[in-house]
Amino acid sequence: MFKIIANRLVGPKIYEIIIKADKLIEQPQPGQFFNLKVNKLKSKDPFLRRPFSVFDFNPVSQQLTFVYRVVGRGTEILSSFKVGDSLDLLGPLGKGFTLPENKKSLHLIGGGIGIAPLYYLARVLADQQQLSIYLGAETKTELNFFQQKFSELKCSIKLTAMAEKLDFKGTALQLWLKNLPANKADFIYVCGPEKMLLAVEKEALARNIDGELSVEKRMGCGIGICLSCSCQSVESPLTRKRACIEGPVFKLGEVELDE
Amino acid sequence: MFKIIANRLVGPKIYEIIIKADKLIEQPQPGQFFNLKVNKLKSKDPFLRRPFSVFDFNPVSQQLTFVYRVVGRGTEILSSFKVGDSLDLLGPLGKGFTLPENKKSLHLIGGGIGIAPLYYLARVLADQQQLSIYLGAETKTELNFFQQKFSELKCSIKLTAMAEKLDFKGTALQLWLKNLPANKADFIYVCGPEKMLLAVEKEALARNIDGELSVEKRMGCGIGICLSCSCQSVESPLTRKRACIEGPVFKLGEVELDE
Amino acid sequence: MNKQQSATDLTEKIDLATVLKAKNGSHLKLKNPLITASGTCGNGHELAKFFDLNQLGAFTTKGITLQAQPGNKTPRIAESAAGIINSIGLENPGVDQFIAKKLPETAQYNLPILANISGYQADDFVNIAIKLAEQKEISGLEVNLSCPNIKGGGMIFGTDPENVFQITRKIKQVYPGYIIVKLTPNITDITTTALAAEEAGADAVALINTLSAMKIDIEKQKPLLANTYGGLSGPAIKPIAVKMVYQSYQKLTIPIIGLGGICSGSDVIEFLLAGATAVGLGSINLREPAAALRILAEIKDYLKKHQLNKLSSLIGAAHQ
Amino acid sequence: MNKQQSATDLTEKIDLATVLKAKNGSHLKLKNPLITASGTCGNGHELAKFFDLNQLGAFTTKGITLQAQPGNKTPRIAESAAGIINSIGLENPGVDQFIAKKLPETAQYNLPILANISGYQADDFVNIAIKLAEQKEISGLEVNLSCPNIKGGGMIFGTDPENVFQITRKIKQVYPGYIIVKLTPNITDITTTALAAEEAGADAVALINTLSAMKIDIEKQKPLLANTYGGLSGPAIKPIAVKMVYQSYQKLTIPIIGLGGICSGSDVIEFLLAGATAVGLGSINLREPAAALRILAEIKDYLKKHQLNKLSSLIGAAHQ
Ligand SMILES: Cc1cc2nc3c(=O)[nH]c(=O)nc-3n(C[C@H](O)[C@H](O)[C@H](O)COP(=O)(O)OP(=O)(O)OC[C@H]3O[C@@H](n4cnc5c(N)ncnc54)[C@H](O)[C@@H]3O)c2cc1C
Ligand SMILES: Cc1cc2nc3c(=O)[nH]c(=O)nc-3n(C[C@H](O)[C@H](O)[C@H](O)COP(=O)(O)OP(=O)(O)OC[C@H]3O[C@@H](n4cnc5c(N)ncnc54)[C@H](O)[C@@H]3O)c2cc1C
Ligand SMILES: Cc1cc2nc3c(=O)[nH]c(=O)nc-3n(C[C@H](O)[C@H](O)[C@H](O)COP(=O)(O)O)c2cc1C
Ligand SMILES: Cc1cc2nc3c(=O)[nH]c(=O)nc-3n(C[C@H](O)[C@H](O)[C@H](O)COP(=O)(O)O)c2cc1C
Ligand code: FES
Ligand code: FES
Repeated sequence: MFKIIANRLVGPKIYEIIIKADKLIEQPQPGQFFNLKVNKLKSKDPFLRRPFSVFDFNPVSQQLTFVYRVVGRGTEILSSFKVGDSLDLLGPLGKGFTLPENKKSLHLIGGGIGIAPLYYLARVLADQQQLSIYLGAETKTELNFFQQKFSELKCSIKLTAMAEKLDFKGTALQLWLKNLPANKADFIYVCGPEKMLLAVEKEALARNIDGELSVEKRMGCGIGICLSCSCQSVESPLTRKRACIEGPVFKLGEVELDE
Repeated sequence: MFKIIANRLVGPKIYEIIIKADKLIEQPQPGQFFNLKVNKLKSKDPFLRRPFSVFDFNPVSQQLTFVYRVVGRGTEILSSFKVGDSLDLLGPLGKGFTLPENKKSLHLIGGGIGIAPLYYLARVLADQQQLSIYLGAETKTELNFFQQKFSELKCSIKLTAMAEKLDFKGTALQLWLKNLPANKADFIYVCGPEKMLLAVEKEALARNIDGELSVEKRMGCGIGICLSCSCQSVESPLTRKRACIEGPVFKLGEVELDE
Repeated sequence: MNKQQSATDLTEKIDLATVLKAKNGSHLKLKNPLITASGTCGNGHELAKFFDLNQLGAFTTKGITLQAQPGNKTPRIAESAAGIINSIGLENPGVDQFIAKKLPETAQYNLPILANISGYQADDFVNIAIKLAEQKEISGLEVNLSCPNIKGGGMIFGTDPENVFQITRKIKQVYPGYIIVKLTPNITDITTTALAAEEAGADAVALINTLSAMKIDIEKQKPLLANTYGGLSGPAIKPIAVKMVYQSYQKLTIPIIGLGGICSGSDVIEFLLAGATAVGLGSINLREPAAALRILAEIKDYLKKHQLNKLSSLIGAAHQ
Repeated sequence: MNKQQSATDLTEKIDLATVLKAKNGSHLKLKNPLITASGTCGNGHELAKFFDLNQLGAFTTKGITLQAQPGNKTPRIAESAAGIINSIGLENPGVDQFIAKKLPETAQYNLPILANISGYQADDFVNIAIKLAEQKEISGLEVNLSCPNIKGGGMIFGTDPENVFQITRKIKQVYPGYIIVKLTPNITDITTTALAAEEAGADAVALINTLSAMKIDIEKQKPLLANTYGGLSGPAIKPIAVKMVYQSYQKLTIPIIGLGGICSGSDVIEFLLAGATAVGLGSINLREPAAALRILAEIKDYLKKHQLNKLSSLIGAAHQ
């Protein structure tokens, strides 16, 4: 069983939840996710689990952290869970980010709550690699928590918001492109809303920059049995890739981003 | 809103829950009930409320007590509610017991969890009236809590169980009948399973003893709008009485006990 | 019990009115889209203890039959996941007693009253309609061609388009007022009966009644409801109801009253977007007697958030 | 009926075995009544990470079509109260690839495999059946005459008894093994199609597939599923499924596989009492991959509590 040891507001409708496993869990890779049961007792409503990417993991203390935004019924219930409550979760699930052997300059580009999985990735990479982090959101307050966390790591970080000027005013993509001439990328990692993924992918491919992105598909099971999360491969419409098994991390240009 | 200030096990699967109202609630009559919402947040399952008779009420502290047995999903959820949680309840609902003007000898006959509403009735009557209490259950442990509570009142109390000999071994009806020659009844109050109500009613009417009983009908609303709890009046099949409005307390011989 | 205060919204300039208007010109104007669903709102005064009934768009009575009916034996209600299964079986005092005793009670509210009528044969409907035609307090009939709980009647009418057409037409001939035909979802294609009602001159249809269902008591090893079968209602059936409204909207020219599992303002919006002109609140009243007030507030919040000042602009909008 | 004990229960002396046996003598023997429902259990190996698949009674494949199908666009899944709405749309690699790649994977488990087949026209079913007839690893076909998610096919077959009869018979002519016909609940009277399947020689029927349903995204003001409509499954539909099984049990002589919203041992018992000989576990696998194990334990607890040593004695017991 998993016990909740923290569940606190860290931004506008954004919560950090920390869970402690009482038996050893498999070490998640950055980009992998867990599927959380968001109801108590035997209530059958809501019925499905909710997927959340690993925000952080400590193998010694067996502490697992997620950062989530309250957007609907499931996340609202999750936010009401109290310290000491136990949580039913499945994972780690899916395929995470590829960790580079000897890339020189890695760029992490995150938008909105899509920033969450990039923190664990950055933490795992920060010592060996040269990281530049580009984060965007609607408002500055959405970024405060992330800024604080990333700034503890060895990496360069630039922020942007739609509503106010930080290092920049605009999208994470625009921020990244603006800095690209000075700061060349060997490999990028992208996470955020599908629209953003699409736009970043386009610009990156046009510049021959290789990288990976993490998609958010509505999931039924998270374990590959229902085909809800099926993505069409760019090669052929009949080659399908399940976001929960072959993803959620895909290579740039690997699957159609159609939403 | 109503805050839970106690919710503790007092017998085999039997719980006492105490609720404090933060604004004045109408003083319930003995035999009236409340309809409790047994889920949290916006879960739509279980959907219906659950009816429970008032076990006790303190108008000064505005504390309301129910005693319930865990029998299914709703009561299981209720038993998991913690001190400090708030509870959504409607009431007081229904028609309670008639309080006698100047009856000499009142007998209260309760079976199983049906004993619950009789305690509040006994507490209200104990000072003015001469009360004899006959309580039965499957086992002695089911009666312990009730015995302790009733014994604080000014009344005579006799217990019986099916599984072991207390003052008697058998049903509450048998216990009552055995004592009847010595202890004449002017008016009886009965609560328990429908089968017991039926049996007691028959014996009482045969002896021309007047009284009231409280029925447990499956309820949809508890407020008279759905007709789930409709009882057939003994007078005529077309005269219907809603257990939640015209009951749950009825005169002996007033409605068909058909379950 | 404390009666919640009704919030008057004169200042807000949001127009919640909705008009159930048919091709033929007949119409029923409601100050908002919330109608109590038949059989889930008693006679009015029970709910009026919890909120000001005049806040509703309209009130629908419990099903009325020609003769008094005792209804089914109890248990008449069971619970399922996010739903309830009922087999009340049309307990009611018959149309004459309804007119004499119940109607005056309900008529004291300043609300359009819709009389929900049921029958065991076509003539029953006609005879009830004749009697109700004389009652000025009634704004229209809701013809229940869908109750799954009475034997030999209800359900059979509602699943055959020809029958729906015939009964609707017969009622139309004797009843000059507004006629809503309430249809059963226990059918392969509900648009067939909806179209039949429209062709026969119905002014509106109400979709949906309950789905035929049952529960077995695994301890007693027999059906839990005394009547064996019952009708499933509540949130469980909402996706089925929304689909039937959406699908019927594409074929009908008369307005649709949508119902089935509505519990919130969002649910109401969903039905309106699917094509309903008004909605019925059923099972939710059993759980939360003052739900209508909360739902009204939630509808207003939605309209404000989306900067809409007329609720009617939502009707059918999901079809674009 | 059946005296053999399931391997895992030798000590407990509780016999969970069930035999899907038709009048005509054909039968399928299962060590327990739990069958994975088509489309909710992948290829086997995904669930096998969570429990020993050999604990199941049988395994049903995802729907197979003649040609490969990409399925519908995403979003393909939405949630409703105690239910889910899916419009996967039969994504599958086609029967040839199924035989070449998928079947060997599933066949490594020691389980009867039921191949769920779908088509866009009668000949599709026949052609698939011919190919599958050669596969020894397959214990039977489940003919899906009920998928509401493909246009021009599925649903139409399943709602017309004559069509059900014709397709079943054609398949029967080319497929010598066990044939289960899976029927749609989107119909006025499911016993008409169930009887048609029986008359055409089906060895069993499976009741029910999903109910046609939809959800509207009230923020985007359009249907949430890319495919507009989907099929409702999960606990929400259980009372409808139980009723259809109960009702069909009174008319059929062939066995019924019951499914729809099963989440617990109690749910399984309810379907057995209603008349199912075996049951399918669908949506619950999405929520709880190892549910089958818990459910098996719950069934045993029930049998112990009721001092029954044969599960089969429960079948249809609610009808007495
Ligand atoms: C692999 C993966 C990783 C994710 N990681 C995070 C994370 O770290 N932090 C975070 O805040 N969110 C994350 N999300 C999104 C998160 O799963 C949804 O916000 C959440 O499921 C919404 O649930 P709800 O009940 O509050 O919303 P509702 O809208 O009520 O949910 C209804 C249904 O839709 C699904 N759904 C709704 N929105 C989304 C969405 N954006 N993506 C996928 N499914 C959705 C729900 O799972 C549920 O099945 C991730 C999604 C995926 C697929
Ligand atoms: C007026 C009244 C007063 C009651 N007072 C008490 C009390 O003081 N203490 C106590 O322990 N119980 C009391 N009951 C019974 C109590 O309401 C049920 O035990 C409880 O509703 C069971 O809920 P569940 O979800 O645990 O059971 P489930 O079986 O899961 O419930 C399913 C449905 O059946 C209904 N139901 C099940 N059993 C009963 C029953 N015996 N009576 C009525 N409805 C039932 C539930 O309300 C629910 O709608 C009273 C019932 C009534 C009608
Ligand atoms: C207890 C109960 C009684 C009902 N009685 C009637 C009735 O008399 N006439 C009728 O047309 N519908 C009746 N219905 C059906 C409702 O009016 C409504 O169509 C159905 O419940 C679906 O809406 P809901 O899910 O919001 O409850 C009844 C429903 C319930 C739950
Ligand atoms: C995601 C999903 C995919 C499904 N795919 C199929 C399918 O390919 N063929 C089929 O006959 N039924 C399919 N079904 C229907 C199920 O097999 C089952 O009949 C239905 O979901 C009801 O059972 P449940 O409520 O336990 O899920 C699917 C159901 C779901 C939820
Ligand atoms: S979510 Fe079910 S297969 Fe990916
Ligand atoms: S419970 Fe609804 S009328 Fe009594």
